[in-house]
Amino acid sequence: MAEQQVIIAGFGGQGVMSMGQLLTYAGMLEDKNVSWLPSYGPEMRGGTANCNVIVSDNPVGSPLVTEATTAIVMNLPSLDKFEGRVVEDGILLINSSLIDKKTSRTDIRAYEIPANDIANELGNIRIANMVMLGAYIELTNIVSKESILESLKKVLGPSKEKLIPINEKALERGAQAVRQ
Amino acid sequence: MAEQQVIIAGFGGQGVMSMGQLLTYAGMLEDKNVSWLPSYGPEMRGGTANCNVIVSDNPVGSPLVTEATTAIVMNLPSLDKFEGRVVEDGILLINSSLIDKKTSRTDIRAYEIPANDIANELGNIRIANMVMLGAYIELTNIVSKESILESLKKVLGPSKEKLIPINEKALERGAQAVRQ
Amino acid sequence: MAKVLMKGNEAIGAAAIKAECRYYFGYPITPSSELPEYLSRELPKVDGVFLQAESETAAINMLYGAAGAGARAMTGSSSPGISLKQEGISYIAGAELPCVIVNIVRGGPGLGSIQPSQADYFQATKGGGHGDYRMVVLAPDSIQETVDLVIEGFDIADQYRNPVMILGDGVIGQMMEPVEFKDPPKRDLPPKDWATTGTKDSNGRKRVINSLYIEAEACEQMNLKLQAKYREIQKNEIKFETFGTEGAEIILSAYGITSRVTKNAIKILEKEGIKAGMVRPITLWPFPYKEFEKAAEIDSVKAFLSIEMSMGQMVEDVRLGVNGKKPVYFYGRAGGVVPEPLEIVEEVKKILGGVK
Amino acid sequence: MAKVLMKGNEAIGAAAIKAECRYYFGYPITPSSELPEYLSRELPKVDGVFLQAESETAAINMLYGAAGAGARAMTGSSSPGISLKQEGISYIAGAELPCVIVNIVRGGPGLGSIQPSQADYFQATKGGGHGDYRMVVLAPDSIQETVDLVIEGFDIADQYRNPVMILGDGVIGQMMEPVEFKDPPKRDLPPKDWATTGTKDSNGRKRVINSLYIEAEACEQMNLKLQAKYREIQKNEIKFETFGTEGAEIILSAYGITSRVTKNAIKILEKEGIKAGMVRPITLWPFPYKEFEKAAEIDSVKAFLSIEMSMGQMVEDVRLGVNGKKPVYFYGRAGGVVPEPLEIVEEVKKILGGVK
Amino acid sequence: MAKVKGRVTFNEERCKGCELCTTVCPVDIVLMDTKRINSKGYHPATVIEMDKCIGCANCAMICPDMVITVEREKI
Amino acid sequence: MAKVKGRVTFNEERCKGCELCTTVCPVDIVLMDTKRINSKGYHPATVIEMDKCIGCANCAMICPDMVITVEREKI
Amino acid sequence: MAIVFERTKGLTPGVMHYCPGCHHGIAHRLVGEVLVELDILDSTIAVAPVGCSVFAYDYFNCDAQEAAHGRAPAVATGIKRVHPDRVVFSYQGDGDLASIGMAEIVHAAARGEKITVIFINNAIYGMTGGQMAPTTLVGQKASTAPYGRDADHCGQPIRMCELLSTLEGATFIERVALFDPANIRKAKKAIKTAFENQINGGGFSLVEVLSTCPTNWGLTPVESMTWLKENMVPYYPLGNFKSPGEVK
Amino acid sequence: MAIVFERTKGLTPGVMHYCPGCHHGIAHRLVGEVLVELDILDSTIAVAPVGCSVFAYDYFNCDAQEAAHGRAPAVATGIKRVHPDRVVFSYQGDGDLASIGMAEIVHAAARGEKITVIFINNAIYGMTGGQMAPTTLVGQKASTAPYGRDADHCGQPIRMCELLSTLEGATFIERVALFDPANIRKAKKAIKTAFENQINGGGFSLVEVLSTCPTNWGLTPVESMTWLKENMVPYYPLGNFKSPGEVK
Ligand SMILES: Cc1ncc(C[n+]2csc(CCOP(=O)(O)OP(=O)(O)O)c2C)c(N)n1
Ligand SMILES: Cc1ncc(C[n+]2csc(CCOP(=O)(O)OP(=O)(O)O)c2C)c(N)n1
Ligand code: SF4
Ligand code: SF4
Ligand code: SF4
Ligand code: SF4
Ligand code: SF4
Ligand code: SF4
Ligand SMILES: [Mg+2]
Ligand SMILES: [Mg+2]
Repeated sequence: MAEQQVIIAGFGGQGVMSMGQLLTYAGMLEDKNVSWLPSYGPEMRGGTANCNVIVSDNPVGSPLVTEATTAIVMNLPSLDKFEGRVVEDGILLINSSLIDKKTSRTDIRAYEIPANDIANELGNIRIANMVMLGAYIELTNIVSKESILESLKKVLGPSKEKLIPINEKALERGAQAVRQ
Repeated sequence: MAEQQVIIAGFGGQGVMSMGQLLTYAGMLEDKNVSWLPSYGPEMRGGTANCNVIVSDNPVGSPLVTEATTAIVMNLPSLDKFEGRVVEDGILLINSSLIDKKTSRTDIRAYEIPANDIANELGNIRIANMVMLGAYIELTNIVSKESILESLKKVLGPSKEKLIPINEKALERGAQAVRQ
Repeated sequence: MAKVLMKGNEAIGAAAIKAECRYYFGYPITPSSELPEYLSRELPKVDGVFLQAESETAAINMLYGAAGAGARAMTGSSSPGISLKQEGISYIAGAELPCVIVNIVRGGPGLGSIQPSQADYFQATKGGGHGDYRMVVLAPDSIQETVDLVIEGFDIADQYRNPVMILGDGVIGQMMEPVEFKDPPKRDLPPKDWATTGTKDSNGRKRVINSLYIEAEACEQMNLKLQAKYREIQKNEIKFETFGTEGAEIILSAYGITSRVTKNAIKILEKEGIKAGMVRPITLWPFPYKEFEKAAEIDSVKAFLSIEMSMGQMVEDVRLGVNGKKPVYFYGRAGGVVPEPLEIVEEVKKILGGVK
Repeated sequence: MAKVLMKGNEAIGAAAIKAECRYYFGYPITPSSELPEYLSRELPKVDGVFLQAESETAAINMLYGAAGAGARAMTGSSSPGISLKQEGISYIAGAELPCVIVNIVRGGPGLGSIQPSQADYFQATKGGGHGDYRMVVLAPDSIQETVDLVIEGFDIADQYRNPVMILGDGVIGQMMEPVEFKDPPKRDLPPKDWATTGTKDSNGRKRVINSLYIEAEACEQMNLKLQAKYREIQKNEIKFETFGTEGAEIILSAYGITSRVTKNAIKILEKEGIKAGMVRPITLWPFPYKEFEKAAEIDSVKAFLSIEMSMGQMVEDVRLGVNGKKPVYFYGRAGGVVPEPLEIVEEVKKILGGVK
Repeated sequence: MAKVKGRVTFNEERCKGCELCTTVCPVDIVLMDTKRINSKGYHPATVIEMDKCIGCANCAMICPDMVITVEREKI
Repeated sequence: MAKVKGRVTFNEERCKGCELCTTVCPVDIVLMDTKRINSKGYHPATVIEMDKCIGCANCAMICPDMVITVEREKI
Repeated sequence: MAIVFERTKGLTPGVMHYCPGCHHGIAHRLVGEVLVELDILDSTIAVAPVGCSVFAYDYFNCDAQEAAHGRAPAVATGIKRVHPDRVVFSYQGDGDLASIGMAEIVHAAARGEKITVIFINNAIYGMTGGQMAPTTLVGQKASTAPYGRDADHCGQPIRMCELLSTLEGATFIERVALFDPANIRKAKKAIKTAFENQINGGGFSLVEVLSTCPTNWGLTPVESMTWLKENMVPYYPLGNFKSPGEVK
Repeated sequence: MAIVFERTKGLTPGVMHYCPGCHHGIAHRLVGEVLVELDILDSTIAVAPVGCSVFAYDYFNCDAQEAAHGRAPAVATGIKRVHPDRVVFSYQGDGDLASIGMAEIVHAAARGEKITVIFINNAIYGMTGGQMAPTTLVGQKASTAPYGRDADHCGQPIRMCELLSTLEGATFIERVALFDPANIRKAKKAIKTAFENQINGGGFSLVEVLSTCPTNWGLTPVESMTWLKENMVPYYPLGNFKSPGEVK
């Protein structure tokens, strides 16, 4: 009876919304119950953005995530805002390329992933989100890497199919980063 | 415990509204309870107009007159529309200059007054309404002629005070017409 | 001041002037047009401003501006025009601007008829605009009461920084009755130290009139503040008229002009040996729920009947007040038809026959 | 058709197209703008017309024209924009034009916040416009239900010649969930033999779309006809979801997204050994009063709690349904704040502590 | 100059006595019949010297109530 | 031609890195400091060869965020 | 003898409710005649305003919709978008079109909405009893301008043809008057062109008809004609402001 | 050295929320500077619109009211009528002023309302995410015109200065742009005149400021400047349309 309640947060341009959508889409492809809920409004303009994702074997109750099984934070304000929302024993994924602070929580499983650095290494700063997503599915197994890639194909469309390999690599590097 | 519930009706230009207002005003001057309610709306344009007046020793309940103690009708459509509204033993005043029909009611007191002819005789067709009003107060004594004239002074204003005598004459001729 | 004979619409205008209202923004519409017409004549004489707005929408927003600038100001219209003001009313309530809004209701929905109606009760009392807000809704049944309530209405508006609606109908707007212009009960009114008059007047402290709270939590705070104020108003400002409830077999409820028709009906019923009491709400919001609760507890009372010039609106509030203790019935006429006393008498007999 | 993942606002657009709606007139406003954006992309592909109106007022009147011309047509907005449509909605109801109006509610009053809210309940269900009219108000709690109700909503509109409102909120508009586009239950829809399409189509018989009845009596007849139709709708179209009422200590009522938060709360309560049942109105008008009446008669039930993202609106209808048989409580958040399950759990405990 | 002969007919019950038609007749033959009153209470317009009518239709053209029918023939 | 000497100061925390100021300097000395980032995450604008500045205030005039103060003296 | 003028089939047979001498009657007739002459009566949908001509839906012998006050251009837009092959026109007063309905008429024109608008400018609110309109002349008395319109207080009257002519989408704009047969004939021609423009797929067309309101002007119908000619025409110059053929 | 340019006291000290390079910031500053230079900061009441500049009530360092979308001219009218001795201005976007608020701006101008209007035309709805405005250019893409604005479908953009100049009550009307310092200086001069006109008891004044919206245009701030100059200016000619001194 797996259920993941995820908060994904970061700056406007870091792809947190699409990260959440890919996860949701993948869940749907695996016939799970899913929902995706964005923050919206003026804080999005140049400021921070976040979304709530639920992937569950049961019908989704409220799409709002108030107690996250996982939080993925891409920048410092997001860490500050959301670390408190993670449930005991929940997961906190920190983009350590941009956040040099540690979490103050000791009752959760926190991972620091230098997502921007890894993305830079792979040659495309815009896939830092995929690095984080790779780490996330590695830890939770809530959806498979294949489903994420399948979703990505749907989202990118045939014209951009050439971007799939680099995204796959990003997922793998993210998984690696938390695989010990 | 006198109470008069009056319907006054006629063509747009026959002064039925002001006739009702004068009566109401006079009632107020005599410290009675009064109300005046006009019909309003598109039927007034070139069509017919009517108003409801209540003059009473008691507080006025509904200002709508559905059962009239008196109806004053200045033209044929008004006779047709309102003769049925007069209570048993009530009064119906018919402007016989313009209405050559008789009332079909036998249980009421009907009077035919050639108001336009009398007004014409007096040299001002516009005071036919005062003729009718004179007849009305003569029959009911609900207010005095003096109060009507006093009201008229208020309505006309000082500049038109010279019109008082002819109006007074009209009231008297109306009274005469029903005094037998 | 001696009694004068005035048309309802004009009396509203005169009462506003008496209450020191100096600004009117409005758009003509039957059966309320004598109000702007009167004020276009009279306001200039007291150095006030009458401005015919290009629309009801513009008028309500002019009112917002003027009220926010600290003035006593008013607008008025009739049903379709009031519908057009709903966004503005919500803004006025949200920004807590004191002002008076007159609705001389006519038959609806749509273009409907221009005859008297009470079918805007829900709109006035539950909020025709968006969001949780309330207007104080005053529903007079005579020209004298209209005048009294308009004058007091401006004070109520200022005391609570809240819009006040005068809810009349075609009869109230059009009829003439004698009126006296009396001073309202004295109230301690707070200074308008929030009004935008230029920082000259506030030692450079900037004042802002606003209802935007971009953070949900801030917006909630604004709402909680409003609700606290509304509770205060409910505590202090409920007005009603009750009579003949003790020993009554049935309680009739009606407001505005319908209550006068109902009073005639009660007299007829009395003659026929049926004792009917009455609760007449004068403030439709805050609604006198307690008064109905009390009446519902009277043993002799078998039923309630709400009489309206609508298809059944206030009856819901009557039900909420009676709260299941006694059956609540409804009798209404629509589209501009005013009920006649005998119809009510018949209805009462039918009901009492039924519940007996 | 396979499931697709869609944002609520876009799903509404897709559902409208699926329902053969080909005309959309609207003005953008957060949080509903993805609806016009989607339809500006998609309607041209099916030879439909998307037209951005100059205002919400214009949009609702374009909708009137298009619906009166026989088309399936829609408009949408959010709270302040819906307030601006009130006159038009009253006209549409009065002229009996079938169409769908979407309100993705945000925090009010005034400019308020753009966050999700349910504070337009009164406006939607009791009539924000003037006169006695009703819209069918459908309040989905998921994107799938949104899509289903939009598609059925067009049929309901056509069946009764009545406007239908989809009442969502910021969450419904913005969230993504998987949806399937299914055919609605089959209905026998009357021909639109009243639509103005030129007398060419009607053997020269002139057709008129109108809500003006200058004589009060005629206007009343129109109202009686509407009321008869409304009774028919009340008989046929009430939708709700009930569960766990048997043996429940308390009945929670909530609609739309709040009902999902409430379901989470019910699960938590269950774990804590408190049995809470639920009545979720899906049609807010016609309201499922009977369902509340029934629940109120269950012995185990000690109280009702209405949970809303407002300061207390639907709770009045709950009270009317419960009709004094059990106490009815209210818990709400305002201005764009969505309640959390634990708040509801706490509130339930407080109430049960109190009534025990 | 070819002569024309006209004839006008008034649907008197429609006439509202506005007198507009009396101001536009080039031969000045349209006037109000102050002796008669139609059922709406108006003095109807009429033509007395019909033979002067040239069928120009000016009267009909200005009548807001479509009271007047005009006929014409060349003679 | 009387020479003028100018000096510009940037309130860097306000800068949003829009680069508008870099397009209007007559002596072309305003550029973005791609090495640094302010707390909002923007590369701030800066001037390197301040002595070339003529204090024309073009940069300040076009700056939407009131980042720039300009001083000038005749020399 | 041949009938050279008779009651148009473009209007229904009943007597209209307008006051004696009111120009609404003339304007209605011209529109009705044009609909018949262009043979479009059975493919036309009229939109009636709120104003004295509120019953226009009954008078024009074609399909019709009654619009909310001022919103006729929006309603007409809705109809025309659904039935682009039909002829759609609105008939509006000056309060309806130039006051409350200003946004709708400007935007219909700006969009180049393919509709025809007959705009009756009688410098007053007729229906509601003679209140000031945006077109009321300076100094003219109205029930809400009892001391005469004061330009300093509420500005000078709006000239709609001039205003709308600034919009590219407005392709035929003309101002006419009905104070004598020659002008009535010109008015009819303009109305005809306005409909032809729509039929030919041209953009927005509008004919402003300077009209009398004897009742609220407090003048006889005949006096009203003179007042219109002497007071309105100088402020509202007659003529064509835009024609389909014109180079932009 | 003397300070020749510094932060105006006409604005509050905080950082504004506008996107990088957005012209709202420049326009705000110019207004703030003018209020200070004319020494009217403490006697001025601003009216903020709904649009990206919705928080203008916080930014202008004077009293302010937030108006409903499009209704700023009506709100300003209400204020000015109560305080004729105060300076009242509205600051409005093109969606606010030229779409939903068309009736209010036209009528404020027609009444000759003694207010000043700063009109920010950025050819788009900024705040709500790039929907089409009545001022969006033909062919320009917007989120509700995904295939580019089609003139046949929704007409050509409205030129507000030209439209408002047909009204007698509008006494100062000018269109300016902010794409280079020279134009910014001209813009400031126009804004100053617009306020002076109000102070001198003139009628309605409006300055249309052609502005960029880099975020919704999908261009960098610098590219936006060029786009504005090359695309907007040709359609919206800069210059004065009406001046107080002009003979009518
Ligand atoms: C929303 C709304 N506001 C006001 C009215 C009242 N009203 C009806 S017609 C009218 C003015 C009519 O004037 P105009 O458009 O000039 O037409 P006319 O009667 O002069 O032909 C007004 C204000 C209304 N019906 N609806
Ligand atoms: C009645 C109403 N309708 C719609 C909206 C949503 N809305 C807010 S701002 C805006 C458009 C803003 O565009 P513009 O006026 O051009 O200002 P900009 O953001 O471009 O500066 C809209 C449609 C609203 N708040 N209220
Ligand atoms: S048709 Fe011509 S000539 Fe004959 S009566 Fe009429 S106006 Fe006179
Ligand atoms: S113009 Fe027509 S209505 Fe007027 S008087 Fe002549 S015939 Fe009669
Ligand atoms: S003041 Fe002039 S010269 Fe100096 S940096 Fe700025 S733009 Fe360049
Ligand atoms: S113009 Fe201002 S905000 Fe933009 S880069 Fe230059 S200093 Fe920074
Ligand atoms: S009131 Fe005026 S516009 Fe209306 S019908 Fe009478 S004359 Fe014509
Ligand atoms: S969205 Fe456009 S107009 Fe709004 S702040 Fe950003 S750049 Fe400026
Ligand atoms: Mg008019
Ligand atoms: Mg804009």
